[in-house]
Amino acid sequence: MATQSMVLLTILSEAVLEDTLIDEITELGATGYTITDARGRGAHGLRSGKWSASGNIRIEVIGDEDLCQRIAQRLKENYDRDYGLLMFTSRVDLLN
Amino acid sequence: MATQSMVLLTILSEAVLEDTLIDEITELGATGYTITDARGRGAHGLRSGKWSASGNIRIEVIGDEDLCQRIAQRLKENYDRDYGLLMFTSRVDLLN
Amino acid sequence: MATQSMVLLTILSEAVLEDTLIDEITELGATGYTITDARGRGAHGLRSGKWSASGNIRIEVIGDEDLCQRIAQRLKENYDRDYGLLMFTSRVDLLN
Amino acid sequence: MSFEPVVLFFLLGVLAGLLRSDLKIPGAIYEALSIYILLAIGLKGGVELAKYPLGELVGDGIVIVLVGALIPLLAFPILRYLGRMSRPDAASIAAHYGSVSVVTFSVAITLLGHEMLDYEGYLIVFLVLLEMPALVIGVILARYGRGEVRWAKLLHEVFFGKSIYLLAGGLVIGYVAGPVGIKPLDHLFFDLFKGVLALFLLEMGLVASSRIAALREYGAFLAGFAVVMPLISASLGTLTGWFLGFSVGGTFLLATLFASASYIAAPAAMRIAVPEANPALSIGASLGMTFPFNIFLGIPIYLWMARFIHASGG
Amino acid sequence: MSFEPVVLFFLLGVLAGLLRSDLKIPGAIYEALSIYILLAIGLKGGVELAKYPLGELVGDGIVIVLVGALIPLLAFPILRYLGRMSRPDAASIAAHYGSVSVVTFSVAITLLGHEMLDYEGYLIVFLVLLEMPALVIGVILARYGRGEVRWAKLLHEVFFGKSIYLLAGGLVIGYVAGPVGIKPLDHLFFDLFKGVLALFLLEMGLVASSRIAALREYGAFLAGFAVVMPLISASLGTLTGWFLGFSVGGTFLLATLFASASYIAAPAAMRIAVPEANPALSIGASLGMTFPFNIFLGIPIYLWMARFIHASGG
Amino acid sequence: MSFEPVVLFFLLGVLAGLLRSDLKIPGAIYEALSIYILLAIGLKGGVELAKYPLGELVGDGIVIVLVGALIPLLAFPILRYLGRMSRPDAASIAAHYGSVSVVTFSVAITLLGHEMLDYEGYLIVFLVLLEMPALVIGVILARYGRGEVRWAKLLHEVFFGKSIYLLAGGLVIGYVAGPVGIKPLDHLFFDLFKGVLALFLLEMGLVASSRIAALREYGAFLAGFAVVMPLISASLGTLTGWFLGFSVGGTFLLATLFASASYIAAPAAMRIAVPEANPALSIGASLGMTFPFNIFLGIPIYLWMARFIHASGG
Ligand SMILES: Nc1ncnc2c1ncn2[C@@H]1O[C@H](COP(=O)(O)O)[C@@H](O)[C@H]1O
Ligand SMILES: Nc1ncnc2c1ncn2[C@@H]1O[C@H](COP(=O)(O)O)[C@@H](O)[C@H]1O
Ligand SMILES: Nc1ncnc2c1ncn2[C@@H]1O[C@H](COP(=O)(O)O)[C@@H](O)[C@H]1O
Ligand code: NA
Ligand code: NA
Ligand code: NA
Repeated sequence: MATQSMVLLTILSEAVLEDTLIDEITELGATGYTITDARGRGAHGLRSGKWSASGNIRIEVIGDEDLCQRIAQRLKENYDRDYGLLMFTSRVDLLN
Repeated sequence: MATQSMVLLTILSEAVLEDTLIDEITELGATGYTITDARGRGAHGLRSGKWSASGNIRIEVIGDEDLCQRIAQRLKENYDRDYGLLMFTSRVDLLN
Repeated sequence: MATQSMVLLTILSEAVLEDTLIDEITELGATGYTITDARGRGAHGLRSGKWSASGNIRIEVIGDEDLCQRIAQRLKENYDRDYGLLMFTSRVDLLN
Repeated sequence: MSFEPVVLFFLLGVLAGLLRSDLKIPGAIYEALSIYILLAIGLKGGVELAKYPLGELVGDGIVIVLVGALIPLLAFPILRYLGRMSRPDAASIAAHYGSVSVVTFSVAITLLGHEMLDYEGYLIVFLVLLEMPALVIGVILARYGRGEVRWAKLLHEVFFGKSIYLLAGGLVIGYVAGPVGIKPLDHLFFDLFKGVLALFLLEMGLVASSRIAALREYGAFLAGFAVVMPLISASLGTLTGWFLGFSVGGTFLLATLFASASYIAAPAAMRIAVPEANPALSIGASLGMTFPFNIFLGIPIYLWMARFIHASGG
Repeated sequence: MSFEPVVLFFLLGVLAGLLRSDLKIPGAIYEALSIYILLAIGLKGGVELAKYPLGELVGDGIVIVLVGALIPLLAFPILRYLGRMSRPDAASIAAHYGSVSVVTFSVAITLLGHEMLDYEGYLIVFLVLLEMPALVIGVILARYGRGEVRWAKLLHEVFFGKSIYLLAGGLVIGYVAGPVGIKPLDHLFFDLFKGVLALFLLEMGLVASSRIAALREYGAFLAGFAVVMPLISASLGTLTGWFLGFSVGGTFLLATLFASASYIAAPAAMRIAVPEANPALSIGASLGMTFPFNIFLGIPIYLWMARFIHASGG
Repeated sequence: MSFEPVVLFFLLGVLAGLLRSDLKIPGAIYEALSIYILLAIGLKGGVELAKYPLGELVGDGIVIVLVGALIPLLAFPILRYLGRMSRPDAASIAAHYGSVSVVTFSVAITLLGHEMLDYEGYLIVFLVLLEMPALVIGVILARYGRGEVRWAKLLHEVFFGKSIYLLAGGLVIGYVAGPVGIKPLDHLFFDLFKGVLALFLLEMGLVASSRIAALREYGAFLAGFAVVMPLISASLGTLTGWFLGFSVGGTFLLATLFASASYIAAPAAMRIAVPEANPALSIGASLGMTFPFNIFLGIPIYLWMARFIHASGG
């Protein structure tokens, strides 16, 4: 089966930023994204998801190395200081 | 700690296919699977999850290379043309 | 962009253990974690998430090799026998 | 004018979507509201049905189902040949317009309460009975002469898909329990009905606002179809109701039933049975256009039609 | 016959599960329904309790709790020696049958309304009081002579687990606010109660249908136990109620309480305190078998028992 | 004493949090409850508003909004210079205290029902009108002289953020439909209001219990501010109400409005417009301290203040 090596960028951030982050990601050229609701704890404290404003989201973007770097760069500049944000990449093999 | 190298297959598809996909996966011999609810955008447009029929699911299956290939092959043949579907694999170390 | 190679530990277990597992993870020194609600099937049978007691959770912890090993070790000892539990790690590049 | 305040909630939802408000109704609530509405309508229908001798309804029922089955057969050639749509798309949209919308029907019943008009209560049964032939015809139209049909899956989806299942289940429970047995459930299922319908319309407005855009992409033909088709179907319904000797209220309800297009049961069934049809087209037309057209303009028109035929046809 | 229409919703749910309908009640709604039912029952109990001099109830209370504690002690040897089950499994199942089911109790109260029978309102308190000893006895039976017990965790789970917490919280609020203070909450918590119970039973049916399969795997013994044990417990309850001079309604309620098995509070507590017990067994028996048995057959039988003992024992 | 049983549900929630009960109200239910409360209050306000000639209210309205705008301007220097807080934090907290809390207001209205006191129904409009200036002033205070403001985003958030949007939408629908048109929705939106408020307070208690801890970290100053500031604002409100010739009920409501601090609309708007402010501070103060203070102590005090000024000022 033909596979294609791609980069998976995972973004953990605040639910209140959902629309904003999606706009950025789309503007930078992602062909798609997947979002799941999450909760958690990090340097910005507990985000319990108990009420609307306190939830996290988990965004996944599959793209090439360059796209993922550009997205991470942009989000880091604009949101890392003031918002809960964690981003990491890994290599995956796209199957379709 | 003894670890075992395995393949993690991640499947992103439409919520309406949940039962169908699980039947396929089980039939092909997966010993387990994990599902989370998701939303997103891809070639088949926005899947906002705003209402029941418009949600996505994210299925994870851990297995050997061969199992994951067979599952991906089958889903690609049967669902890739008509449904939103994205599949990718990565290597993971199983810890228990 | 400066990246840092880290380990991502993913834990799949029963929702009823959420508080207990978080206490263990925090005690062992994790600086953060992310939780999403899940459902699935494994050696302990179907966990449909249909009602409160039958759901799963998916916990992600990013840390160094050592931390992830210690967490996996502890959870394996305390919960693997009696509870649904699956743990695996993979390498990721932290971007911020 | 026949104005129903609950439809303002639909507008509120549409505006929220267009203005990009962060108002969201969680998926779980959407599910709960629709379960409630389906059960409540079913129970109401069952209680009404218990008032009539079942045998006497069979004749009327056959007529209504047969005329109803004309709708997808009429819609298909329009879509396929006038609209130059692909066969699966034309068939799937035809099935949506042959099916019915529980919420449109509920708004119509609410209006009858408002206008203090009686109606033949057992008409609720046709929410269940009209669904099935429309979906089956849609699949036959899509598949005729090409490839196998997943009949087992389709029929399972038609009968045990949650919409039909809850409606039919409510009908049976309402019928068995009767007005007295249902009484303690009245507070939840009947008194609150209109309020819950308002909330559901708010949600529908949110969803529809995102569908209007989808519709725009597919041009004027589909938008025109989504307005003209209900008028044709309603005319059929008005004539049928009048022919069967229904009251003004009953004639109006039957016209509304025929004119309404499904956006809950049909999309789920078509996605399984005719997956190569583009769901954005059918849902865009039925939810983005026909549904608002019906609740704002169609319903008053159909009421006028029913009154007109009874006044002149007498 | 003592037939209660709400139980039809349970059947509707079971059928949906068996027929693989895509009907699903979202987890969030399930949580909300159970929070509502626990609070509503608690509030009702508190209001009732306020009508009695607390002191006079202490004697009856001690008798009821002591007799109630016999149930798990009776169930354990049956399961362990007759059923040849492992010690943890036998102990965990015994705890489930010593505990009580709020929903079974609610169906019983609903039936009393139907039959226009009075009852001792403070009996609701035993929904809270019978839970604790049963769970503690279950843990002791599982651990006796082997390994340490996570007492702190268990007791925390027993008292602050959401079921007991909401029931007890409702009791206190109902008691403090009294009938007048609670009045503005009546619309939500009392008028809608039966309707919400119907929805909850629909959900229970869905869940139970998946549990029946689990039960099948473990053979006839457990299924038999799940029917016979409630009859034994109900007999104990009938005798106790009669001995304490309760009304027919009160005797019946006590029998139902004893006969019911927990499937919300006990599973959560046992999963923490006796994790090596297989939850499929205890939930399969209590929810897949005893719960439907109770609401369809048990409850009419227990009512007959209460009437019989009052008629003959007079 | 002016005691309202619904506040006991808040206590029940706080205790559940402090005792680490596993009681959780799912996020979807929290969203649904707040959508309900915002719509219900808006509808009620709209129906009330329809009773008054709009023109005559403009004068009063301007006075109230102007005095209301003083609150953040007063709070800011206290926080910045007395409390030595950073400029963004001081500005964000000031905006929260200039804004209002729908739930606090609802508890106050509930109490007026309890005490059978009339009030100027159109005051509900100020739930909408006081929000906007407070948030805008907050942003100006944060940004004055430094960096650009995301005005477009802020204003969008203020007007189309779901709280204001639903309140304002409800107002318009209530106004257009009038008391008669709204009647069929009364069962859901008015009869159940207090019960739903009780459930919402339970949830608020759960959330607040986790916020109290956050507050503790930031020391006594903020805790003191969270108690003293509402008293100052309430005094302003009492004087304003009395000056405008309001009834005792109306004066009390205005005082409560001024004294309440936002924890739904303001946090969302400030997170977007002044992201460098620490949300734990503002939410900790407004939800962890001011909200419970208001519903337990503040509201009785403000009622006493309104009665006192009317008795002595006559
Ligand atoms: N070490 C970690 N492992 C997994 N998830 C994390 C970790 N640190 C932070 N997160 C997630 O990222 C979100 C934002 O992180 P932070 O900016 O550190 O508050 C948190 O709420 C968590 O959901
Ligand atoms: N580039 C991408 N990155 C992440 N998720 C994607 C991407 N493309 C598609 N998806 C997900 O896969 C689903 C189906 O994709 P598609 O078949 O392209 O519509 C979408 O709804 C998304 O949830
Ligand atoms: N092969 C697998 N692939 C993906 N998820 C799995 C797999 N096996 C188990 N799981 C998940 O881990 C949970 C606990 O597994 P177990 O202890 O095997 O019952 C299950 O409920 C699934 O969510
Ligand atoms: Na139709
Ligand atoms: Na029992
Ligand atoms: Na204020």
